[in-house]
Order: sequence, then structure tokens, then C-alpha cells
Amino acid sequence: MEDLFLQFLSNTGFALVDYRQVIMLCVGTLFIYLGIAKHYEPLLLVPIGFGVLMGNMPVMHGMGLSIYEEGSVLSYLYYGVTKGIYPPLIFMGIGAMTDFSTMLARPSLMLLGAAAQAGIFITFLGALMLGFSPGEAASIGIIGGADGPTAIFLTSKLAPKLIGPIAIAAYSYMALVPVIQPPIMKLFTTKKERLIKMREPRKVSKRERIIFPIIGLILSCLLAPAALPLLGMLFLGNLLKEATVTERLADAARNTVIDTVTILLGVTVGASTQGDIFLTKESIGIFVLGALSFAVATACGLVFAKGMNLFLKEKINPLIGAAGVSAVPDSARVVHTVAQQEDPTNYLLMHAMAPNISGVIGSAIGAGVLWSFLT
Amino acid sequence: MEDLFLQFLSNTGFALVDYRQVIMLCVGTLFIYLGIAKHYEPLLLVPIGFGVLMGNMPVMHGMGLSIYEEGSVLSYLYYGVTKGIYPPLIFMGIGAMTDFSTMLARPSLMLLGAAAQAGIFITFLGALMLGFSPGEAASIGIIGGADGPTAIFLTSKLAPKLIGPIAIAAYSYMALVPVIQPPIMKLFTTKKERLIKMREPRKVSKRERIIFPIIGLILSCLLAPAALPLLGMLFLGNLLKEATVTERLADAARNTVIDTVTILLGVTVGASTQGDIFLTKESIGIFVLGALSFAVATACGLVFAKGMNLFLKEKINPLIGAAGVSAVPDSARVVHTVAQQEDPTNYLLMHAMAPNISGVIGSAIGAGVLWSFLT
Amino acid sequence: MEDLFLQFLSNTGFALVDYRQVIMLCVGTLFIYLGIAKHYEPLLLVPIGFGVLMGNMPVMHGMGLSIYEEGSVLSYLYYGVTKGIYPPLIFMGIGAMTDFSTMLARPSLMLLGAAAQAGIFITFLGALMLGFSPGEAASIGIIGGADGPTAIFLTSKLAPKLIGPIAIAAYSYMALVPVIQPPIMKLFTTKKERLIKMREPRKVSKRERIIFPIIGLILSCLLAPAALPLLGMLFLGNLLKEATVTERLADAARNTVIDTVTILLGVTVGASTQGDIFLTKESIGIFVLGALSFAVATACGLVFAKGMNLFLKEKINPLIGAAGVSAVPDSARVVHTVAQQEDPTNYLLMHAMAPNISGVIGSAIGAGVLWSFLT
Amino acid sequence: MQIATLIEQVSAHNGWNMALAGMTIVFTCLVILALTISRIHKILDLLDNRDQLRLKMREFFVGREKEKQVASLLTPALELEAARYRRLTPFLGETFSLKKLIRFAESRGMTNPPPEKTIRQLMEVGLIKKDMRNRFTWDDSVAK
Amino acid sequence: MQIATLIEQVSAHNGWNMALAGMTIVFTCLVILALTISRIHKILDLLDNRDQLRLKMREFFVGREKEKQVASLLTPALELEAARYRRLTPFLGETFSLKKLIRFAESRGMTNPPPEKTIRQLMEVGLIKKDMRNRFTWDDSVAK
Amino acid sequence: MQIATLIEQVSAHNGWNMALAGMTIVFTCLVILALTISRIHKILDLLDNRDQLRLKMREFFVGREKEKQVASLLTPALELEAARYRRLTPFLGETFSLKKLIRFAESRGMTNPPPEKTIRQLMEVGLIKKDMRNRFTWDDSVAK
Ligand code: NA
Ligand code: NA
Ligand code: NA
Repeated sequence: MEDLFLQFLSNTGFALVDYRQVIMLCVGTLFIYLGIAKHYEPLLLVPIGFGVLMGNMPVMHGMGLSIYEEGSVLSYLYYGVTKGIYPPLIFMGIGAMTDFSTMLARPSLMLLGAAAQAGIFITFLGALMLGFSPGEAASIGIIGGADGPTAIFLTSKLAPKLIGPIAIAAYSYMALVPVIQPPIMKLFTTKKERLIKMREPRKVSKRERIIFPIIGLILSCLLAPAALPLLGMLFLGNLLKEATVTERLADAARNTVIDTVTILLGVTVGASTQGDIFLTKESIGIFVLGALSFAVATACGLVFAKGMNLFLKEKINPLIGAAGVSAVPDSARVVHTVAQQEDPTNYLLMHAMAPNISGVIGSAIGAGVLWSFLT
Repeated sequence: MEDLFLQFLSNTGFALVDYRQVIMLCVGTLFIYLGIAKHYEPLLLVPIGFGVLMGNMPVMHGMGLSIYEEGSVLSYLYYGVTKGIYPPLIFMGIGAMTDFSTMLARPSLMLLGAAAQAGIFITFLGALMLGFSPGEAASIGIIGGADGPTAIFLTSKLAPKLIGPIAIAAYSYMALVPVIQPPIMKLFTTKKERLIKMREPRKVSKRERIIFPIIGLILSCLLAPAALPLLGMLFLGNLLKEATVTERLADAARNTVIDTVTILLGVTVGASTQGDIFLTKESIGIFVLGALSFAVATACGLVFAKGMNLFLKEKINPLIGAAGVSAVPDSARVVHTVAQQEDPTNYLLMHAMAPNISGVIGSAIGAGVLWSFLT
Repeated sequence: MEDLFLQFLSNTGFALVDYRQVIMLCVGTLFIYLGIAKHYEPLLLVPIGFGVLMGNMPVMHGMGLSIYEEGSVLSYLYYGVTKGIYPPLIFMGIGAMTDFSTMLARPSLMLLGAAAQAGIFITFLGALMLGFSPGEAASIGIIGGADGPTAIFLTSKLAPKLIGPIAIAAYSYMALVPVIQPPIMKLFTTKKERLIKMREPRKVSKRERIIFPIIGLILSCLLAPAALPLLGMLFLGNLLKEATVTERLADAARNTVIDTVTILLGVTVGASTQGDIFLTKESIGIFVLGALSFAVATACGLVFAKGMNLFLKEKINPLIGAAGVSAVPDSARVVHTVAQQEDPTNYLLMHAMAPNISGVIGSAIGAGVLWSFLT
Repeated sequence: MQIATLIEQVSAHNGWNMALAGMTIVFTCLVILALTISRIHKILDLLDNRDQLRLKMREFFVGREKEKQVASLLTPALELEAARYRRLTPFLGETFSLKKLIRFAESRGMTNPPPEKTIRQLMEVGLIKKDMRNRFTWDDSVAK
Repeated sequence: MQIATLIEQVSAHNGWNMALAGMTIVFTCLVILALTISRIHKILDLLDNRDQLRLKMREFFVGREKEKQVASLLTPALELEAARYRRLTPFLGETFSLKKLIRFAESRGMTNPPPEKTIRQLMEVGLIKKDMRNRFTWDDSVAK
Repeated sequence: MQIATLIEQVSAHNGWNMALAGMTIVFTCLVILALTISRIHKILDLLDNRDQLRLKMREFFVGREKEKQVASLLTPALELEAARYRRLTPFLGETFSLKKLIRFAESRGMTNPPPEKTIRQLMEVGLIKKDMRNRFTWDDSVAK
């Protein structure tokens, strides 16, 4: 029987534990803490954090427990990530939640959502310089798209081995938007600019809102066909919402589907960060480049907004350029907060939503373009 | 870089577009329009229509975007159609929604649901005459069953290549029930017949409603075992509903499950109608035969009802024979409307539900019989 | 045409029916009856019972209808059972429903949940004696864990052929807890013991409840890594619930996910009990050993509780030891009822919940240990 | 295409037979189903009546005895108490927990005899019954 | 690492071109999308105006006729009845079933002429219209 | 079957050891878990007390200064205004948006000094605090 005990003890975590797993357990706990105590994107950080814990419990390989072993429960749930199925389903839910009205009211603000995607391509160059392969570099660049599902989708196509670190980096920086963006925003704008107030956008009719997802699908997928899986589902969800006669389907998309998929995506992405696979030099590169990507994207949005003001009669508040990075709706909220620090009577939230959601479209197109270049 | 642009441009939809895709884009938009503006079965036509748009965006083959390319997101979601999994799940939801009381109160009306299935077999003969193979002919015939999931299920087993056109035909005609059926109903009935009022059905006890799905499963699957996947799930859903102690499961079946599956089925069936595959001579044949099938089924139901009246002391309104085609609950509503045009005080809706839902059972049995003949 | 009719008739259930299927149809109906009329675990017995009916409809083999034929709808839905995916998802839902407060308030009561697992190992020995292989014996023993998902999970790993009988035995006995446990409880306790009242447990803070699933995961999976799939998901669900900021995810876990999976698990486990496979000598052995397992587990819990009283200043009511078998929350309710038969003013329900849910953890650990021994 | 060819194509695949057989089977199935369904409520009625019949017979043979037995326990004093407790039903609902019943009784000053004792007696007599979910109800069949 | 090497690594994978082309395409896409979106409501307005224009033209040519036709049916007596029925709207909601309307009318003693007849006339005149879902509404365009 | 054979069959598969080891491990796990759990709330209390301790120490060293600083800003006039604004809480809820606060203040004629100015001062003093979600609350710790 001592044999059995010994065998069992040698299978317990205590015998198998690795220092990298201990580090990751701390990381997982930190994620959960930030989600619960600091309210940083709790819907993402809590499942991911717990997934990190689950993925870094020291288990014997060969027992079918690890997410990387065929036949394990986690490996089945992980298929939705590796096959790129979860991100489009999440996009459908987002579509069924999002009101595109402000964007439809002032389509010129969509340019800000385009400008902020420069971060993606600049980081792509940076990653190439550091010696990453083109597929990896593209996946790293997309972190600057500030859109978790898009990043996971592209990475699952171009650099499946990096799903863990890239997803973690993307979601971390998205959660840290309220920390990362304000200093950059203050650096690139003057106090006078931050005080600019904007006019209420016009009312958008129901018909416009119904037509938009159809036009949006056709145009964006004619121009960038590879954006179809993400944008197709985004616009589908939105059409189900705006049609109103399909309310119960929209309801399923924005509750049942997105919530279930969010749990499964979060926990499996978290569990894919096994210490021995995750804690590498590459991951550090990814995190550094990801932060750069975020900063550059924010800056590009701000600078472009200032540029637009040179041509506009009715000036826009350049802060809303920072919302072009996506990270819906957190970066729009941050824009609002920073503006209110200057003038508590300035309400930018609604205005910032336009670049914010066009940033989602922009990064999905960016992902599609990179995918089509590199396949 | 010009190379890249050229390569990209040659990958955009503008370079790849095909006139058949343009036609299909119009069809998709029409479906969405009919669903939203005309309220024709919006829960089906809107997702299908959007799916048609998604499936007919001109994309490069080989990039893993098309529903017919292995590894694409749409292809994964399409498995539920090709493997015949979605239809039984939808049937479970329908079962959990349906109250079989009126049918249980007057089981003789079930014969109308049987008679209307003649359309299936007559169309089957017509399709054989036009040179379709037996499996294809059976799948085309089942369009007359006026039941989308049943049609998709049988086609996935007997003629998987025709899923697109057959599903589209079935759902189109189901949506067009308020347009197709009234003239046939007026042609086959006299004004006097249309004025017949029917007695309130008796109250059906809870115990009867609980026992029915069990008896129904055993009998129908003893007689036509191949109806098991569809009817088994239909009766399961109904038992969960009637048992009341399993209310939360019935709730999941009639909301979560059916809504999610409806979206996925609709969008993938729509996306399977790629212009080059869909716009063929065969599809035209299918649409013509499908319309015939619907018309014949309606006529058979009406004529049989008139025949029943020869033997019944208490006459039935022969209009309810038209509800035997299924298309729950639209054809029952149409019956009601047509009757009210003659006499606004005549309420046939409840009476028409009996042949209506027995038509669902009838076409599932018909599908099972054809499947067992042809396997 | 006579050929076709004959062929069809020879395919109908009447021609194919087997006496064992008739027996199973009665069993299925009995399950449904017990669920609906007697309120014994209706959420499990009704879908399982209906699944038994579906699985025992006499169908031709080779048509792709049976759950054991590749490509049948039921076989696809059954994957979730055979691959062990449904049980962890159900555990996630249970986690999102369960309040661990009473257990956190008096952790000493967790020992009762440990003691009751002795039934698992004693039955394991019994099954070995009867000539079952070690994997089968372990799966049979786990019936005494009184936890359906755990039993199915372990059996799918160690003795996939026995999933049907073991799942049916486990769920039957769980449903019969109000019948099986009371006599044993009265046999092993004195009236004086049954009259013992217990003090209200202390209030447990929100922070404790949030920290518990994290600590619980780390500790239990360090000690018994193979419990990760079940306990990981259990604690994940619980964290989502207690975090409150992830309320919508917890909601999805405890409604959408668990209800849908419960239907699918129930109906497929039921359908896996095909007469010819189910009605064997082995199944009889499994049922006898299962009953033994339940009785022994209950007795162990009771005796251990009496033993604890020898050392405790503040005596516990030994009845709550019987709740250690799991079968949440039925066995806790039975404890409460038996106590109230002696003294209607004695409220043990809350106290019995502590051993009850620690019994869930205990049997998941037990399953993990057996799995790691036998792989 | 000639009609002969069309008919030929159907025959070649055994189409006529399949169509006719198929339609016949669908019809037969639904007829049998309809016939069975039309029997369900009659059979249920029969079962109910059988139960009633049996009940009457049992009452005839056994009933007196049981009544007597109950009567011996159901003293006039207890009957009075029962009526007082019965009046609390509107506040408790048709099914109730004992805890609540006791609290209500105490809050109305019904403390002599103590509620616990009365309730135990009422349960022994069978006036209060427990259901599967550990909730209690009044059993009127005994009350008479 | 030297800067030259860094730049080399980008060029080796055609990085500069991909980045520039990528950014340009993203920008172009969103510009085209923005331009299109900014037209949607103008096109919709145009379509609406076209309908209005057409309506006006039709009114000019056809309208009189139709009005006359309705007028011939819409007798003063019926108009009076219409007003009485109209007053039931607050109890029925904007869309209603005929059954309910009849019941309400009868319960208010409006039985001469019988509600069924009046309602049929109102439907012929077009004052009551039916929608897709077999519910009815008042059509005010005719009322005037 | 003989008992010897039965026992044999268990031994052959190492059954005794597995059963004993298994039970021991389950027990050990739950004991360790129970012990750990029983410590959680004590550790949490300790942490809380440490915070309190630290707080007290900081108050001792730093507090005065801060109070003074606030005091200099928190003029009696502003304190009066604060009290007036504070009375709007029941209408606004515990957390509120500034927009709403301003509207409420204006609708109650509190326009001199203008609400925007007063609110900015209140925020500088720290009486109104902003949370993560850009909603505002009163901070009572400063109020005293
Ligand atoms: Na973006
Ligand atoms: Na039908
Ligand atoms: Na247990």
C-alpha cells in the first residue's frame, strides 16, 4: 500500500509543482482580484483568472486533465477557441447589444475608429523587427485593436500557439484602459481642447438602423472579405436587434449565447496559459509590444482627431479620438471621465461611442486584411 | 506594394463578384424585407435572409471563409444542419410550446392532418417524373409537409446537396402561406361551407395531456420507427411542458435551445445558398414542385374535410382541412381569417389547431416512412 | 407493392419488438410516473424515463436511429456523456446555485461528508469480489457517492460500457433517498440523539465566500488533481455566483447551461439503456451493489457523527451524518424530516447542508483518486 | 418528354408503390393514434370510478372502524383546538410550515395547551398531513 | 542588434508594404462605409417624399372618386354608429379583436342595429381595417 | 463461491490497498480543506485589524495636516452649501450623476453660487467622490 500512497503522492500537485505554475497561480488570483475588487472588466477577468488557476494546477500529464491533452474536458471546450468559433458568436451577442445610432448620426467620426487602427500595423512592424514570424507579428499587432474576440480569432488562424499570451495581453490591456489611456490623452491634448463641447447628434430613424447592418455587411465584406466571420455575425446580431420582430432571437444572442460562450472562452483561454508554455521570452515580448500597440493606437486616434479639427467648422473634442481603439465601452467611458475632470458639465460619452464602435469594425477589417495577406 | 494592393484588390468582392451572387444578394434582402416589413415568419426569414447575404459575399475560395470549406466557422455551425441535429432540437422546443389540447379533444380532426400529407407523395411522383433521383424526389416532396425542420432533416439524410434549395423553398412557402392558401381555400369550398360554425371542444384534463406524449411516442414510433428523432424530441418537449414539475427544463427547451438553434440553422441554411450552387435548373424545379406540393396538400386537406362531412352528423367547417399542411400556426391563422371574411363572428382558430399540429406529426411520419424506404 | 408493405411491416416496431424492450418501456414509464406523480427528482427522472422509452423503441439497426449507431442524432448528443463533458458543465451550474455558507461556518461538519464516502470504497471491494474488473468496480462504487454527474464522469473514463446501468442506478437511488435513508437513520440512532438541537451557524462574510472557491480549487486539486474537471467547474460556478459582479455569467451557468445539459444528459443516458444491452446479469449486480453502497454510505455518515459526539462539547445531531452521502439537497431534506418526526420544532435543514455539499466535494475527490489509481 | 417516359421514370424507381404505401402508412398511423387518443380519457374515467368504487367498498367494510379509532383520539377538546388552528389557514396558505403555524398560534395567544403539543396531536389524528416537500396541509377527509 | 538588421527583418517579410497597404485598406473601407452611411437617411427621405408626391398626384386624379364612393356607403346613420363604436377604443386598445368589440358593444346595449352588421359595414367602408395578425384597428385616413 | 476466492479476487487487483488508500486520501483532503477554511475568517479579521492599525497610525502622523488642508478649503459657506446639496440625496440615490445633481439643484433655486462651481469645490475638498463607473457619491469620511 505504501506503493499506492507513494504513487499517489508523486501524482499530487505538491510533488509536481513547478515555480512557473506558482507564478501563474498568483497571476490568476491577481486577475480575479482586479475583476472583483477593482471592477476591471469582471466578466472577462474573473473567468480568465479562474481558468489560469485551473490550467496551472500541477497535474500529471497523460491523465487527460490538461487542456493540451486530447480527450480532456478542457480540450473539448477549447475547440471553440482554436477553431475560431467562439469569437464570432460573441460578436453576434455584441451586435445584438450595440446601438449604432450615434455612429449613424455622425459617420465622419468613424474616421477616428480607422485612425486608431494604425497601432495595429505599427506594432506589426515592431514585432517583425523583434524577429517574430509574420503570422505571429500580425497576431501581436492586433492586440492594439483592443478587441479580445478579434485578437483570439486572428491568432487562432495565424499563430495558434500564441493564443494564450495574446489573449491574456489583449484582455489585460483592455481591462487596464482606465489606467493606460488617461496619461496619453493628457499628453497629446491641450486643456482647451479637452474643454470642447459637442452638439447633440441627430435622431436616427428605425429604418436607418435596420438598413445599416445590411449595408455594413455588404460593403465591409466586399472590401475585406476576410472580415466576414466576425463582421457578418456582428451585423447579424445587430439586425436581429433592430428588426424588433426578431426580438426573441436577439435576446438569445445577447444573453444565452454570449454569456455561455464568454464563460467557456474565458476559462479555456485562461487554462491555456500553462506556466511552462506561457512564461517564455516571447510572452514578455508580446506584453511589451501589446502595451506599445495600445499606446500608439490611442495616440493615433488623438492626433487624427486634432487633424480633423483643422478642417472642421464645428470642432470635435479630440479626446474622443482615443475611443477609436475599441475596448467597448470602457475607452468611451474613460474619454468621458477625462473630459469631466476638466469640466464636469461636459458629456462626451455618447459622442465617444461613435469612434468606439467603429473601432470594432476597423479592427475586424484590419484582422481580415492581415489574414488575407498571410494565408 | 502595388503587388499587394493588386493581390488584395483581386481578393476583394468587386473582383470576384459573380452575377449569380448579385441575384442572391437581392433574394436575401427580399427575405429580410418580407420578414421585417411584412411580418412573414420573421424569426425564420430574417436569419435566413442574412445568411443568404453572408453566403453570397464574393470571397476567395481557399481562405476558409465559405460554408463549404472545411474549417470555416460557418462550416462548423453547419454541422448541426448536415448531421440532422438542429431539427430535432427545434422540435423539442416546439413540443415545449405546443398545447395539444384541441387535438386531444377531437382526435377525429387528426385525419385532416393525415390527408394533407398526400401532397408529399404526389409531389414525390412529380419529382420522379422530372428525373430527380428517388432520394431527391422524397426530399422535394416533403416541402409539402410545410415543416422546415422536417424538410431539412430528411434532406440531410437523403439528398444533402439539396439542403439549401429545399430549405429555402420550404421556408419561403411557409412564410407565404397567407398568400398561397386563401385562393385555393376559396376554390375548393362553397360560401355555405365556409360559414359553418363549430362547437367548443371539451376540456382536456392535465392527466390526458401528460399521457399523450408517452402514448404518442410509443405508437408513432412503433408504426414508423424512422420518425423517432423528430417525434421523440417533439413529445419529449411536450412532456416536459405538461409535467409542470419540469417547468424549468421546458423553459430551457422553448427559449434557450430553440432560439439559439433557430439562429444557427437560419444563418447557415441561408449561407448554404451560394449562387453558383443554388441557381441551377434543379433549384427551379424544386421551387415549382414545392409550390405544387403546397397547393396539392392544401387541396387534399380541404377535399378530405368535405368528404368527412358526408359521414358526420355535426358538420365541420372544411376550411380547417387546409390547416392540415402544418406550417404551425400560420395556416391555422389563415383558416381563421378566411372564415372571418365570411362571418366575423366565426372563430375557427382553435379548431384549426387540431389538424395543424397533427399535420406536424403526419409529415414527420411521412418523412420517416420515405427515409426507411430509401435507405 | 406488397413487398414494400411487408418490408415496412418488417421494419415496424411490432415485428422487431423484443421482450426486454417491453420491460424497459415499463421501466421508463415508471420513472416518468415517479417523477411526475411522486415528485422524486422530476428534473432527472422525467428526461431519463423518456430517454428510456426513446432508446427502447424497437428500431431496425443500420438506419442510424439507435444511440449506438454512428451518425444518429442521439449518438451526437451522447458524445457529451461519453466524453465526460456534460458532468463538469452540470457541476458549474450547481456551483452557481450553491451557497457554501453553512459549510464555511462550521467546517468540522465536512468530516461527515468525508466519512460517508466510505460507502464508495466498501462497494468497490464488493464489486471486485463479484468479479467486476477494477475499472467497473470503481464505477459501481461511486454510485454510493450519490452524485449523478460524478458517477457518469468516472464511468465514462473507466467503464464506458456501463454508463447506462450505473447512471440509472445512481439516479434511481438518489430519487429514492426519501425511501432508502429513513429506516437506516432510525436503525443507527437513538431517539435521544435524534432530538438534539443545534446552534445557529455564524454569519459568513462575502469575502470568505469569494475566497473559498479559490482556496478550494487549489487545495483539492493539489491533493487530488484528477478531481480538477469536476471540482474546477464547481468552484468556477461558485466564484461567478459569489463575485456578484459576474452575476450574468452565474445566471447563464445556473439556468441556460445546466437546464440544457440536464435535458441532453437525461435523455441520452436514458436512451443508452437498450434492453439487450441493459438487461444483463451485470446490471442486476450493479443495482444490488448500488443499493448496498447507498446504505453503507448512510450508515458510515451516521456512525461517524456519533463518533464525533464523543469528542465534541457541543453535540451535533448525528442524523446530519446521513446527509454526507450528497444527493443534494434531498438527503438534507430527509434528515430534516426525520428530525421533525421526533420534534417538529427542530430545524436541521441548514445544518444538514454542510455535510451534504461537502459530500459532493468528497465524492468528486473519491472519483479523482480512483481514476488516478486505475489509469 | 412523352407521358409514357414520365410514367416510366416513376415505375423505374418503384415510385407508385412507394407513394401509395407511404400515404397509406401515414394515414394508418394517424388513424390508430386518433383512435387511441379518443380512448384515453374514457380509460382514465374508468380508473377514477374504479378507485371511487373501491373507496366506497372500503368505507363500507373498513371505514367505521377507522372512524372510531380516530374518534377515540379526536377528543372534543382537540376538535375545538383544531377549529381554532384551522382559522389560521388564510394567513398561512394551503400548505404551510409548522414553524410558521406555531409562531402564528403563539402570536395569537394560543399557548395553553402549547402549540407544539396540539400540533403533534393533530398530526397523530391525521388532521395535519405532511407532503413530500416537508410542507404541511390540513386533511379534510379526516375532519368529517 | 543594429537598426539596419531590424529594418532588414521587416523588409525580408515584405512588412513595410503589408503595414502600409493594410492601414490604407482599413482607412478606405471605413471612409466608404462612412460616406455610404451618411447617404442612407437622405435616400430614405427622398423615397418618402417620392411616395408623398405620388400620393398627392394620385389624390389629385383618383382621390375625389374614392371619397365619393366611400361617402355613398358612409351614411350619416353609419357615421353616428361609427362614433359610438369609436368611443369603445379606450377599453379595447388601439388594435382589438372583433369578438371583444362585439361583446363590449352588446354590454353597452348597442344592439340595434346588431353589432355584427354595423361592424361589417364599417369594414366595407374601410373604417375598420385588419392587419396581418388578424387584429383590427380604426383607419383614420378614411374617417375624415 | 468460497470466501477465500472472493478475498483472492480483491487482492489480485490490489483492491484492499486501493480502497484503504482511497478512503484515507479523501479524508485527508477534506480535513485539510476544513482546517484551511476554518482559518479564512480569522486571517481576514487580522488583515482588517492591520488596516485599522495602519489607519490609526497614519491618522496620528499625517491626519492633522490633511484635516487642516481640507479645513482651509472647506469654508463655512461651502459647508452650508454642502449640507443643502446633501439634502438632495434622497432624490438622487446613493450614487448619482453630476448632470442630475445640477438639474435638481437648479430646479430648487440653488443657483447662487452656480451649482457647477459649488460642485467643483465640493469635489476638490473631497466631499464628492467619483467611482470607477463615473458615478458620484458623498464621502462622509471627509465630512466630519
Ligand atoms: Na479596434
Ligand atoms: Na405537415
Ligand atoms: Na457524495
